[in-house]
Amino acid sequence: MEPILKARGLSKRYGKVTALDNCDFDLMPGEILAVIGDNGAGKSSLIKALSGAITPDSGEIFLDGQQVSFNSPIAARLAGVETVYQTLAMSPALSIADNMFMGRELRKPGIMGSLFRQLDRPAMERIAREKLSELGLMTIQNINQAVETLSGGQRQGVAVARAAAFGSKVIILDEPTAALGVKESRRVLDLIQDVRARGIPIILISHNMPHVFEVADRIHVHRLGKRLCVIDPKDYTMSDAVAFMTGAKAAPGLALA
Amino acid sequence: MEPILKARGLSKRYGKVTALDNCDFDLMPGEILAVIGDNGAGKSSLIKALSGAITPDSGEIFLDGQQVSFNSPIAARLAGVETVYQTLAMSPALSIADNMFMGRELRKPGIMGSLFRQLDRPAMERIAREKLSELGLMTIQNINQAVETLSGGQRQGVAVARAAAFGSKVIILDEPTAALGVKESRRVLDLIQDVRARGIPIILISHNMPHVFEVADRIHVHRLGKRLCVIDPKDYTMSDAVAFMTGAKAAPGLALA
Amino acid sequence: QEVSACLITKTDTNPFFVKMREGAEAKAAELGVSLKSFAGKVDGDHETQVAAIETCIADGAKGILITASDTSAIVKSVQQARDAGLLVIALDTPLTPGDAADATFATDNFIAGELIGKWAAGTLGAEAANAKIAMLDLAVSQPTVDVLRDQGFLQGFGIELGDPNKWGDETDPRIVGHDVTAGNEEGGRKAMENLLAKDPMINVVYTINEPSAAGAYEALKSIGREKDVLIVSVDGGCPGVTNVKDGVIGATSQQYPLDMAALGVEAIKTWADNGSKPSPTEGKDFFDTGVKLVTDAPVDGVESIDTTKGAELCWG
Amino acid sequence: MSSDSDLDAASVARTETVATFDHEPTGLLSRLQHALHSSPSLVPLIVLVLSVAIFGALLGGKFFSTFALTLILQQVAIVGIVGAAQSLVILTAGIDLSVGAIMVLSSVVMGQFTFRYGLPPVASIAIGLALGTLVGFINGWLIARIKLPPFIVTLGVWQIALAANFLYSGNETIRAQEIETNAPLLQFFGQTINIGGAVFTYGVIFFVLLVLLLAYVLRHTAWGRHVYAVGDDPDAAELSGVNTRKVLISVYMLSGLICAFAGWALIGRIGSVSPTSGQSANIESITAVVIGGISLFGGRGSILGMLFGALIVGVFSLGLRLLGADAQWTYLLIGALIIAAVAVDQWIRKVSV
Amino acid sequence: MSSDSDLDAASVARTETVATFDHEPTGLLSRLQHALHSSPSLVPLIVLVLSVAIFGALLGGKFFSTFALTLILQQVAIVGIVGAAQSLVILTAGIDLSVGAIMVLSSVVMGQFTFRYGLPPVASIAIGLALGTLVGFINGWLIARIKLPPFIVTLGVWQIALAANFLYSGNETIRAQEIETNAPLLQFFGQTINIGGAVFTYGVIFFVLLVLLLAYVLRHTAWGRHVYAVGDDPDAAELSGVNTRKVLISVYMLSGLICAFAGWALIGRIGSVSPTSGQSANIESITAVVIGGISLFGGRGSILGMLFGALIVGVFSLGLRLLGADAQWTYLLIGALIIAAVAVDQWIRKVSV
Ligand SMILES: Nc1ncnc2c1ncn2[C@@H]1O[C@H](COP(=O)(O)OP(=O)(O)OP(=O)(O)O)[C@@H](O)[C@H]1O
Ligand SMILES: Nc1ncnc2c1ncn2[C@@H]1O[C@H](COP(=O)(O)OP(=O)(O)OP(=O)(O)O)[C@@H](O)[C@H]1O
Ligand SMILES: [Mg+2]
Ligand SMILES: [Mg+2]
Repeated sequence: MEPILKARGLSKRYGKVTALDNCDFDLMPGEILAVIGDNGAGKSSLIKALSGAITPDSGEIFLDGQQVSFNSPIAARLAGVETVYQTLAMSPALSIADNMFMGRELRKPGIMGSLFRQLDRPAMERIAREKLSELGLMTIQNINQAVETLSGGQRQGVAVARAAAFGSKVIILDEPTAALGVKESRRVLDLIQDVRARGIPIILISHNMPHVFEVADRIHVHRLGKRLCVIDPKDYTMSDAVAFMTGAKAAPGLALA
Repeated sequence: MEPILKARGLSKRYGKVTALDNCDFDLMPGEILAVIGDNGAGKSSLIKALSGAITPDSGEIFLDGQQVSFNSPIAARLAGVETVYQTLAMSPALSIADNMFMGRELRKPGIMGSLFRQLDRPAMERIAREKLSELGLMTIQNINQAVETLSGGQRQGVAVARAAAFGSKVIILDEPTAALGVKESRRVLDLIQDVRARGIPIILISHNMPHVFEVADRIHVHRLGKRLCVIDPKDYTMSDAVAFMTGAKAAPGLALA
Repeated sequence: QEVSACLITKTDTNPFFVKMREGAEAKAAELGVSLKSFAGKVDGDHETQVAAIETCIADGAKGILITASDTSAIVKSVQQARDAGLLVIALDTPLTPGDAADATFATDNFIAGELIGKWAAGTLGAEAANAKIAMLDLAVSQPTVDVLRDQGFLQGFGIELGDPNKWGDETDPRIVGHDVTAGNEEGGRKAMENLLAKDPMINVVYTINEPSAAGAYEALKSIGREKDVLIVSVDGGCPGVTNVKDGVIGATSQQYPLDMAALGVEAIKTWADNGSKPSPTEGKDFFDTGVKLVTDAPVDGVESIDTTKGAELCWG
Repeated sequence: MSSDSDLDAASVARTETVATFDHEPTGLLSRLQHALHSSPSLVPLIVLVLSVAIFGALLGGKFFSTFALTLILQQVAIVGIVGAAQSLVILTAGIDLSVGAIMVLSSVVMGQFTFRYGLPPVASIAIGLALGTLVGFINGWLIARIKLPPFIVTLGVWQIALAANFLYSGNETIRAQEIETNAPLLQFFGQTINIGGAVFTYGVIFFVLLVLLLAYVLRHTAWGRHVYAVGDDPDAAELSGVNTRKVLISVYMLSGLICAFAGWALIGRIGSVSPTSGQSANIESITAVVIGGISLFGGRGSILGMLFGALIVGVFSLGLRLLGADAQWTYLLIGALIIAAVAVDQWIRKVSV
Repeated sequence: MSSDSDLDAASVARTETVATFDHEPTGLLSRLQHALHSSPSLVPLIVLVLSVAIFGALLGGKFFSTFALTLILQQVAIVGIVGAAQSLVILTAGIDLSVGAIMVLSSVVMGQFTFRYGLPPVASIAIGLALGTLVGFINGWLIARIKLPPFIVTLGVWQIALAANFLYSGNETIRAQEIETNAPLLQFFGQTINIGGAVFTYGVIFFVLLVLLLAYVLRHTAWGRHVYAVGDDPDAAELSGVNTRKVLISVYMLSGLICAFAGWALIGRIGSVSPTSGQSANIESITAVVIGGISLFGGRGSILGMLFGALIVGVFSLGLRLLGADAQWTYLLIGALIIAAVAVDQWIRKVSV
């Protein structure tokens, strides 16, 4: 089977720091691929390169077998790759609904929408509220609240809801549950599995090994800016995975790659 | 025994949102108190009020039995209360060492320090490196790197190291392991226990129940802006705690309070 | 060896100084003098003028023609230039003290104001005692020309002056008010509107220059009072003279910047050739290039020329 | 804070809160504070009404005359049009120091192309408008593509455009009488209509319509929301799918175009074409924007606030003048007013801190 | 990015990297880019050297004379002193539009107190310096305590101080001769010393020493680090224990004091005390700061860069004047220079993006 998203030889340097060092990557159709690695291993840099948020110094990216070069997150989104960044990427002063529909606003039907280009606020608010309810973010008191007034976890919930609502080819989640409560984390994991059931593959970056081992089909272990190995969670224990990623144990041959 | 840090009737409103609703709080000497609660329950608001970062609309705070009213984080720090905020509170363009010693810089000995007020950079850099090594943040390549060039987890490590190095009466940690890797989280938990061993009590906000149940002496369950109950982790299971904080199960009478 | 000279004006955005520069350039080309021009950024920008003087010294110029934005502020730098062996000639306004420069070719701005003041008083006749006067000045910083013209006008009109070194301290009830125009149309219109709101029956308008007069006229026109108000001004630029002809402005005092500049360049050339300095007009401590009142409605006792003559002599 | 125009007040009220544990604040002052807080452009409106009332009480009929009141509108129209351009730019967390220069350069081009080259006025006006848009495009391109700070880019372009204006025009004024006879279209915005005794120039009407149109666009179209998002946090906007570059370039182009319109309106106001006009348009437009409550850090505020801000300055200038304050005192008091207006605004915003 | 003065280059080199997986970048251009990146004030220095070389080549001895070169220093000294004040403020992410007004108001007070009230010059100077500090304190208080935006506060204070200056001075100039005979101390900074043929005024020496002192303070004291932290992220600085208010107020007070010194130096430079001086000091000081590579968003840049920035403007102004360029062409070129300088700076910073 051909990977739906594939990268070869990605490199990215920041001044003296090498964030990506000739890194390869493969995401198979319909799978949940977890990416794990030490802090600073270059996981966020990898998914930024895949989603067009940074331009790698060298290397190639293929979507559905076609070589692509996303020069902006918009390009990636138009191609169906939706990302929740670690920094969440929301406009603090704008409302939750505005943020969820940023860049793909709905217009009113009829002349108000086509000629006067008026936004369909009621529709956007309704959909936004639905999506948040799916994630169980009921503690949000007002859909027109500015995002800056939300708690850290509430913000993360909104970002995840946005990606899940709009991703069509690939969804990338960079530590989606880091700031979430137990219940909310649970919902996000359920949501991830729902999305997979819809046939959309997911890249999940997380430091939470139980979560990773619960949902991932395969685990990409990242170390010192490159892919160390890819393992099947059924073949290894959590401690093995941690040992590989910290270098305490030698990695298995590039199994499953 | 008298609580070392005590609060009575704290309230804080943001426009229409009530973040703290007549909330009480007690921290006993030498204990690790975990604060758990849903996203948006008001945990961050509570510790911000305790550490002087926000001024509550009403309510009283007592440190060592003395009523205090911290009007700034500096006042709290001078009184020995050290905090790692969820937002980390670091100056992105400044170096790691500069950030660790922000507000309590070391001066050169002798006339260069007293008259010319020159900073003792070598000493500050040495200490900063030591503290980071204690936490095992060896992936940091350069102590003079600007904080903005660190990965999310590295930043969090620096913030925790800072608090642990300087806290003398109370240390408050708001989700200190949220962005940390498995290994780094482990170190932070060890560090928390080291600090307690030094006799300094700790307030730990976390969504990670295994972590909470591993280190906490008592657990403060926060719900809808106030303390719902305080439980002993030995008496209840993780699922009980989650059930209390989400309201799925009625809370026990204010046991242990 | 080639003779080089500098011209330093207050600004290079005011048409008056632009024409002065053109006059100097024409004369310099004729005499084979190489001329460099400098200007301040705004009226009152002494630092740039000082820097310009220093540049001329560094450049090895033989002489400097300068219209000082403050007659006393830059005397020290002028002295520095003279010490370095340059001939310094003040144009348009004398320095304070007058002998700070080697020579001065100037209009007497006070007299320029006085002429239009007398003309306005003469035109009104007995009504002058009940006049309602709007004073449209240049800037709140009150540069020297601004004060001289304003005070000259009031004196000529027969109003008792307060401190002659500043405007705005007169108590005569005939003055409705002072406002500032920045010397352009926009400012002229706004200042006029403000004063009209204060007293819509204004019938005499003094303006610092012709562009502000044109702006004031627009304000009057918008309420249909342009015919019953006397506007007087100073400068004598060609658009200004045309405006006198068209009845926009009643009378204006015409100056001769081209003459000043040409005379200045000649003086520097002469001095470079044989070391002789120009001498001042009889009875004054400067060489007066003269000022003439331009109007098509002459008044007895005030000497004037008509707009045809004025158009011949106008400077731009 | 989610609201950015007083149109918001309505939509906020419309939505049901999902879960809530509210107590209404008590005390009249804090109630007022909350009301004001929910619609930011209400503040300058109240300041405006108050200042009109105060000057009216002090000055009586002199101030409350149709003449004086419509005069204020005429006096602020130019600054207000430029302020609309400035508002757009400041909402993106930028600043446009070149507004005045673009305005005067465009008006000079409109005049000179008509009189120097004999083009029909309508063509000259089109060229002037195109030039303003072009200069705006250059600003936008340097800011969005080369990623230079707006302050610097527009500082540089300001100096360049102003110098070009003087060099090109040769400091020559085109007289009102000449324009009136040969190209009255240039003075179009100076024409007046009489609505129930009050006299409005087309310039004033254009100004008010422009602000209303922009308020609609900013509030109710995707482009408008993107302007706010870019001003709020450009990285986040980019990552969440806004084409920040396109938004920025379009904002600066629109700003340039509006300034060129201001240049046209300027000819209507002063009658003539004069290259020395418009030198204080920068500071005055920024003052209007700021008194109107738009944040200089971008992303917050409403363009209607700018309208009120411009009017407040107009009311104070004329009111003080009528009270007999001399020019220097007026200057001083406007300085104090700026600080006071923002201090009040700050007090209101405190609610959310 | 951690570095903020070229003193950094050394300290960076000193520390061992803990763990590293580096490859040195190849290619001459990118090597250069890296070198420049590690010490930001190198860029304006290189631009300065290049522009001196170019004008030297074009003008020869006229430009390369001790007279011309020391002249540049004299011509930039005032703007440079004000620029030092401006740098401090801009490092805190503020802006001070009142610098020029404080400067001229202080110089007027020094002059008038001596001549109008007959105080000994040293007392008048002390009062002038105290006044500058006081105005700075008012700025700082409004910004730090009432939390008003610096742009607005200093815009308002600028107008107030300038109007007060005109009102108080009665537009009266105190002549150089009078000062020279009765209060030569006022002209102190105009005195010259001759060092190996080159003539320096005390004003120039003060300027250079001031910049060096501030560079030391910013780099090597806790207060200096706090200035950067406040400019970088005020909330973070506050939470991590910096008394942001105190830092801000002290920065604005120091800025006011330095501007008052600039006012004293101004008397030395033009000889007289004139209330109309200094009207372009705002824009010029900001230009120097920006060409010197200090970020307008605060927290980044070095005050030494401002020194070079001021000199670059000085070299261009004098060079273009000596080449006989029309003043408007000079403005046009300085406008282009501002944009070009920042574009180069941006290219260098790209390394870290
Ligand atoms: N903008 C930048 N400038 C300089 N260095 C950077 C930048 N962004 C990332 N880095 C460096 O690149 C390396 C990889 O960072 P990255 O954020 O990809 O790590 P990560 O694996 O996502 O870590 P974490 O789990 O902590 O989020 C780190 O050493 C970091 O310091
Ligand atoms: N500055 C603010 N302005 C308005 N509302 C705020 C502000 N800060 C917090 N809130 C609101 O107060 C409530 C409590 O927020 P807080 O950050 O204390 O929650 P939390 O328990 O820390 O949540 P999390 O676990 O997600 O961090 C939330 O509903 C949030 O929207
Ligand atoms: Mg990461
Ligand atoms: Mg929180």
